[in-house]
Amino acid sequence: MEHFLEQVLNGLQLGLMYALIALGYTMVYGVVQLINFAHGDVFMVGAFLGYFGFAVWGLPLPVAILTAMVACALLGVIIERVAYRPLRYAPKIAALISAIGVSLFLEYFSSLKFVFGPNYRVVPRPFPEVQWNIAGLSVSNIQVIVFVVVLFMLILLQILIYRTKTGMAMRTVAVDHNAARLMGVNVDTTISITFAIGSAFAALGGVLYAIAYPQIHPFMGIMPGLKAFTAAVLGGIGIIPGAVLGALIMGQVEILTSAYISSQMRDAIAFAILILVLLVRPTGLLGRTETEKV
Amino acid sequence: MSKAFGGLKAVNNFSLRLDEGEIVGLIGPNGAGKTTIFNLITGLYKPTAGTIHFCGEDITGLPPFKISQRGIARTFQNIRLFKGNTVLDNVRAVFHPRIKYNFFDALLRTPRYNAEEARVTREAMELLEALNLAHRANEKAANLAYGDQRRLEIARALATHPKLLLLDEPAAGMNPAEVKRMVELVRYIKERFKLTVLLIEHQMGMVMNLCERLVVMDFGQIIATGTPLEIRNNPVVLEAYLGKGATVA
Amino acid sequence: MKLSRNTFFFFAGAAFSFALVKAMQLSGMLTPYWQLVLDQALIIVIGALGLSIIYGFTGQFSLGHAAFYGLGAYTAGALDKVYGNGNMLFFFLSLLAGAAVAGLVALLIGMPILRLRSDYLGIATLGFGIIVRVGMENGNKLFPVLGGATGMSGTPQVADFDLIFILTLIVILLVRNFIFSTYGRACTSIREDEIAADVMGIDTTRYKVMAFVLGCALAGLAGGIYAHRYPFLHPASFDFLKSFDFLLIVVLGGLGSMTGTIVTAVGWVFLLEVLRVVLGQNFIDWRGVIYALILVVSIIVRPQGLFSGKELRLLVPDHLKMVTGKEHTHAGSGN
Amino acid sequence: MILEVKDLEVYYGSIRALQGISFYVEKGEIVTLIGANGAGKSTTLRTISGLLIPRQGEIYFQGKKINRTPAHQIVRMGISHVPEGRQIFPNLTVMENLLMGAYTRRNRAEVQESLEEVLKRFPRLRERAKQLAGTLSGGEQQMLAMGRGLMSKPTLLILDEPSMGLSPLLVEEIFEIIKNINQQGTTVLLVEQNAYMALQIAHRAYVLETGRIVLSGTSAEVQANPQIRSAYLGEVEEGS
Amino acid sequence: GGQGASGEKVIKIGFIAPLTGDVKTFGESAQKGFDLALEQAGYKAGDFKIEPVKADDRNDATEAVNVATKLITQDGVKAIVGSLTSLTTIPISKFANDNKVVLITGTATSPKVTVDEGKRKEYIFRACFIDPTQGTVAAKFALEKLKLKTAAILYDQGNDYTIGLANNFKEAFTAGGGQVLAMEAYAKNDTDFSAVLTNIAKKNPDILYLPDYYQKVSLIGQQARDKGIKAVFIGGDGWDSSDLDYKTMEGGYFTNHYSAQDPRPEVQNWVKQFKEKYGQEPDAFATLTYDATNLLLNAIKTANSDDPAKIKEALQNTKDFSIVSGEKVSFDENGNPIKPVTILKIEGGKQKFVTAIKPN
Ligand SMILES: Nc1ncnc2c1ncn2[C@@H]1O[C@H](COP(=O)(O)OP(=O)(O)OP(=O)(O)O)[C@@H](O)[C@H]1O
Ligand SMILES: Nc1ncnc2c1ncn2[C@@H]1O[C@H](COP(=O)(O)OP(=O)(O)OP(=O)(O)O)[C@@H](O)[C@H]1O
Ligand SMILES: CC(C)C[C@H](N)C(=O)O
Ligand SMILES: [Mg+2]
Ligand SMILES: [Mg+2]
Repeated sequence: MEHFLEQVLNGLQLGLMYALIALGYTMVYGVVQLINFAHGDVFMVGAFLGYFGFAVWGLPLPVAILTAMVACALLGVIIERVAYRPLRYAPKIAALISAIGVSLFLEYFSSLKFVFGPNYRVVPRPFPEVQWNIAGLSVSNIQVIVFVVVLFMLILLQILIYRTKTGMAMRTVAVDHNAARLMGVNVDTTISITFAIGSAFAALGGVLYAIAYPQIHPFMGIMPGLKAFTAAVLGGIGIIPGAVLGALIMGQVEILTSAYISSQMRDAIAFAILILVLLVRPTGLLGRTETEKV
Repeated sequence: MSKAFGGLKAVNNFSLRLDEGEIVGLIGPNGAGKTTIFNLITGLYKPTAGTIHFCGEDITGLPPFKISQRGIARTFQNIRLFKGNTVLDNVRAVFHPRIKYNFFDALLRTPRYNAEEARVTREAMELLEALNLAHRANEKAANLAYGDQRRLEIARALATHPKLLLLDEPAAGMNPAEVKRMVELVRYIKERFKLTVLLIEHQMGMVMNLCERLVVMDFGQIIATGTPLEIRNNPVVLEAYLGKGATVA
Repeated sequence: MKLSRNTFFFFAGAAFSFALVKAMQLSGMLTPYWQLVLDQALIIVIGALGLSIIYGFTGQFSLGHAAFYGLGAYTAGALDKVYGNGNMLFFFLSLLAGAAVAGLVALLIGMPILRLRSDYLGIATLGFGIIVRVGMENGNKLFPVLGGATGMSGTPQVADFDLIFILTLIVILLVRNFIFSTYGRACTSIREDEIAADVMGIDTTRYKVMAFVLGCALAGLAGGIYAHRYPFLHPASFDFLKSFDFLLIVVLGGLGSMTGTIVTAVGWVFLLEVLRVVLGQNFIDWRGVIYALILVVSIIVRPQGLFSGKELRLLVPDHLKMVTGKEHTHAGSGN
Repeated sequence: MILEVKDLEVYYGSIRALQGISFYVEKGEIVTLIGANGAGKSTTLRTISGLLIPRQGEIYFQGKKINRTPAHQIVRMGISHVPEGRQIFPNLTVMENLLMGAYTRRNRAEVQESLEEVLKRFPRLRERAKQLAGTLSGGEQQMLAMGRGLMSKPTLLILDEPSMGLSPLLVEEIFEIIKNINQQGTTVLLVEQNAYMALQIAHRAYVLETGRIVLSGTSAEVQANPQIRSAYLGEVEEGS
Repeated sequence: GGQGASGEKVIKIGFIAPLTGDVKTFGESAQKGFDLALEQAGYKAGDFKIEPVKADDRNDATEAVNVATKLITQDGVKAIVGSLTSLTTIPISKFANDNKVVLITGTATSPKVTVDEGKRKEYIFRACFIDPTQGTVAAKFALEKLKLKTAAILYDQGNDYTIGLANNFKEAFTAGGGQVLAMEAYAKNDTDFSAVLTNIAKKNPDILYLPDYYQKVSLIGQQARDKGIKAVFIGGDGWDSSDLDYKTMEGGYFTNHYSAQDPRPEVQNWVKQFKEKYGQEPDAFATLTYDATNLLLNAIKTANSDDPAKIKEALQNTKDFSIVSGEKVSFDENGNPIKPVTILKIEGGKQKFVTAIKPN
């Protein structure tokens, strides 16, 4: 039983990691309805910048994280400006293709020798791992940190979106750019802010991920990015709490599958569950089932 | 027949009988449930209670395409054309259930395919001519002017060979002169294609001119039926729908 | 049956291209390497036409196309490896089996999931692709010939240019005939407005599934040929990144255009190889960067794709001349 | 003159939707643009509010040239555009929709005041304040759109087909409200298919045909024009 | 045979290695060995001038086949040195063999490199021992020298090298009286091993056998320690890299081909030459690739032909050829040389020579 709980804890950690990425993913989707495939790669850039910050340049960890977040926010804004804005009123699929292009660009550009280089790097622990024994369960300080960060981000995003003017602007931009303009909303700025926040979160996620799974390389964003997006879809894409819920479920499914069935099956079962959930709830667990009004 | 969305009873105990060859108007305030009636008849929504019979057959719960194949066609309140396709293909597409070649004829281009394609194209063009759209046959439907789009929707509906045609606010957003032309068009196609017509419209100019019988709904229920004249003087209808001024236009 | 004028020109064009390639082969201009690239381009054409039917013409967003390509490759490859030994009859039988397995799986998975819409469908198909990849990685536990996660080799390499060319030609003709028939029109009307199509008498579920099965069977066929032209099958060759490749070919070519799909598929395969050669060993690191930039720039320059909705006249049947130049745009496009 | 439009030309891609139109609106007026489907009425309004950029021509609002000013700044200058088809935000509550109308205003107290005014004018909206706007009926949505438009306390209110798709009863109500708003000092530029009603409340009118102004004058003059009577008003029916 | 500009005969030799990606240090080392061997031979073998053509496989199986295809069909190489890992070498060896191009790998240790489903790939050779030897030696060493009795094994299901080692280790370990408590596979891209490691931690084995490349074992090792696993880590030649996480792997043992600390004069001479050129000690992969290249050059010289069929014959008939990593070698019928296994320990952040074991 205790053993089982420990596995659940493992699943929680993985799920929280996914949540970290999924939150930014889902927020951007909610506002621009774009599957921003480059999100996972911004996450990778964040991980690298964080690593350089604390492991190479010797910055204190919080400063390193902050630097990575600011840099990635900027990166996100630039990506939107260069690769998505020209396609804003083109068919949706065009922006998606552009996102795939940006994703590949970030991966291969980072792989160049004078950028991050093509190689895997081992990330040294910026602080020692500490295990606490709580009621027979071992809980690590990393797990606690990730938990607190996700909770904080979740609350922050909810407040931002539902309690601030910027959030209201985001919600109107999500529905109709012209109607939002007619209210006096600067659509470009609002979208830039969305990308900045989403990308900064991705960077934060990247650094934490690199600390928890201490190895980074230019292609490290692909799978976690995909899983995180899947988690967001599972929970109901565009819905902030949905992303966290979906991510937690994904984490549990993967870990429990690895622990009790076979680790080779983890992806298969995770995605099988996604498909089953969608068949029952075509817009995800918390998604509004909108029958089209005819 | 009834239909509820969650707690909202959009249609409540609605009963209506249409005789062959009639033109009946369905009017009522916004949100009364008129469009919902169309959606129920065409199978887009399943009734919470009640049944729908067409030509003596129970069609309740059939999927939309089967209902269409039995002879009910409609237009939509918010135009729903196959926008990216040509005007001609908008019409030809709905010939589909009545095409007499099979999949392998299509893949192998048999003579049967050729003959049938030629027939469908010819018939579609005839329809477009009848609705004065033939000269735009190769245009993308999205490029048509609003009024042309409304007429194309009607042409497409006619191409399904319907016995009953449901028109949902065909004159919305038209000025009185355009409304008049629409009235004439509906009369013409009704005669030519031997249709029964059920019409939703807020433009009293159209309804009063065209319909032999009016059904007035409010809150999902029928509140009055009768000839245009009777309805115009019905105090309940005046109160709920037409307003005191009750001008035409 | 009488050949229509355009069909005639189509064959004339095909014969000319064939002769051209043959001449280049004989003169030695076409090294075995570029021959392989060309063959792979044709194989990709077949697979991409499959996705073109599914997404370009029917509007069903699939991010799992490579899985069906892989199913076809593994099925055909394994069958021929075990039973075939280079026998031509077995080659064709194994191709058919590959297409059939891909189509059958598409039928089983398509019936439930094609109810989903746009991005949700995309993610579900992507997920299915990953499930298939896991299946390939563990397939050797049931059938050791499949090689599992370490890959499989040993399929007789009997597909040569002549065969591949003829197969591609047949596929193009059949797809054309499908698109320009009432079935094709049913599909495009579903793409444009599913609800309207349904209300107008088209059995939308049936044709969505039909398009999906057909498209996936073509992917399976392409995979089967691939297995006979490329000596090594590996699950990683069929994962979702490969599905993206098919997607971007179909989109960059222009949705609803066979011409666009064909041209882009060939161009895309050659682009990647030309980059490899042009950059040489010293700049090979830039290949991915340049490729990504080309991708982003082309979609920004032509967001509607190369041939959006337009076809080369050769592909349009004579008696439908009046529909030439028709334009399709993708349903649900715009914001 | 509160608004002046000079030689406006607007294109959609290569389609010339407006072929050089000029008109003006005086402070305190109701001016209506009428014309057939596709004449370019909505295009004109979209250009004024900054959603479209004209290729040629000028627009002056209170003496300031605004033809290249972005839409979100034009709102701040005092123009409020209630678009065709309402375009309320279905995923926001009625109250949030109204507050969005005051997005550009900083003074909370004043916003609160406007909100009270709007809710007084549309009591139905007060009842529905917490409901998601997407679930309102057509008439309620139109009221919400107008209420939202008023929340920015505009000097000029632009209305695009406010009566479209509404029942006769509601149509009357809406026109009543427009008259009322105007009487309380807001200038109104109104586009309508329902030419009858529009001409009845407007001071002046312009008639648009395929991107050109073909007629202008006081409402009475326009209404009296025999061509207009047959082309836009249809033949008048008896028994009305 | 190609003709050089000056009219002398040219033979093109391919070199395939993971120069980037997850095991790039392997490729970088190997390239140094390859270059040095050619340089020392004056880019000549017999009457032939050697023209090298290099390619990077990123340690990706399909990419390896792509570049091999290009080398063989476009560049027309007659022989290939490479690749490094079994992961990539197995698929290209099949392809090279089918196309009758000689391939010799310095380091790919899986038996499947030279033998495919019981059939010898005649054109394929290697300069290293094979995994059954390596795995068995590791198991015996653990049982007999370290006196450890229980083990857990983690391996990559997509790599015949790690699969083979895992199985060989398990077989020998159980045969020798040890007990394998857990044996789990993972996929190449996995990064989270918490579930499996939690399970293993409960079983508390003496040994955690990690027969993968340095990146993966560093990652797994770290997470294993996080989960409180105290077992001794043991692995194979895949550990040999400057990029191994020495801190985490401290106290671990791994089997390897060679140690620069080996006092044999051939070795010390080689170490000196290598240091002179590159300013660092050669690791096993530089050495083995150097050896493989020399074996190939010798065969070309002996055959004095650029016909791969003749080169292959010459290679197979190599007798008592002296290479750095093993005294006088010859190939067995499967193209494998018979060589000793070295055992190294990670101690104080460095590799330390423990012993060399001759297989029987
Ligand atoms: N899919 C749906 N989901 C939820 N509510 C719905 C749905 N369709 C219709 N309704 C509700 O049912 C009621 C009746 O709607 P309906 O569209 O039938 O009205 P109508 O009479 O056609 O009005 P109008 O004249 O404005 O078109 C409305 O309150 C509407 O909001
Ligand atoms: N987004 C667009 N893209 C291309 N053409 C457009 C677009 N919007 C309008 N048009 C064209 O511009 C012309 C004017 O359209 P506009 O919407 O201004 O007409 P309108 O007078 O408002 O008509 P309605 O009464 O239908 O609202 C029409 O020919 C229309 O087809
Ligand atoms: C470079 C070496 C670590 C490769 C390893 N011996 C293998 O066969 O995969
Ligand atoms: Mg309605
Ligand atoms: Mg308009």
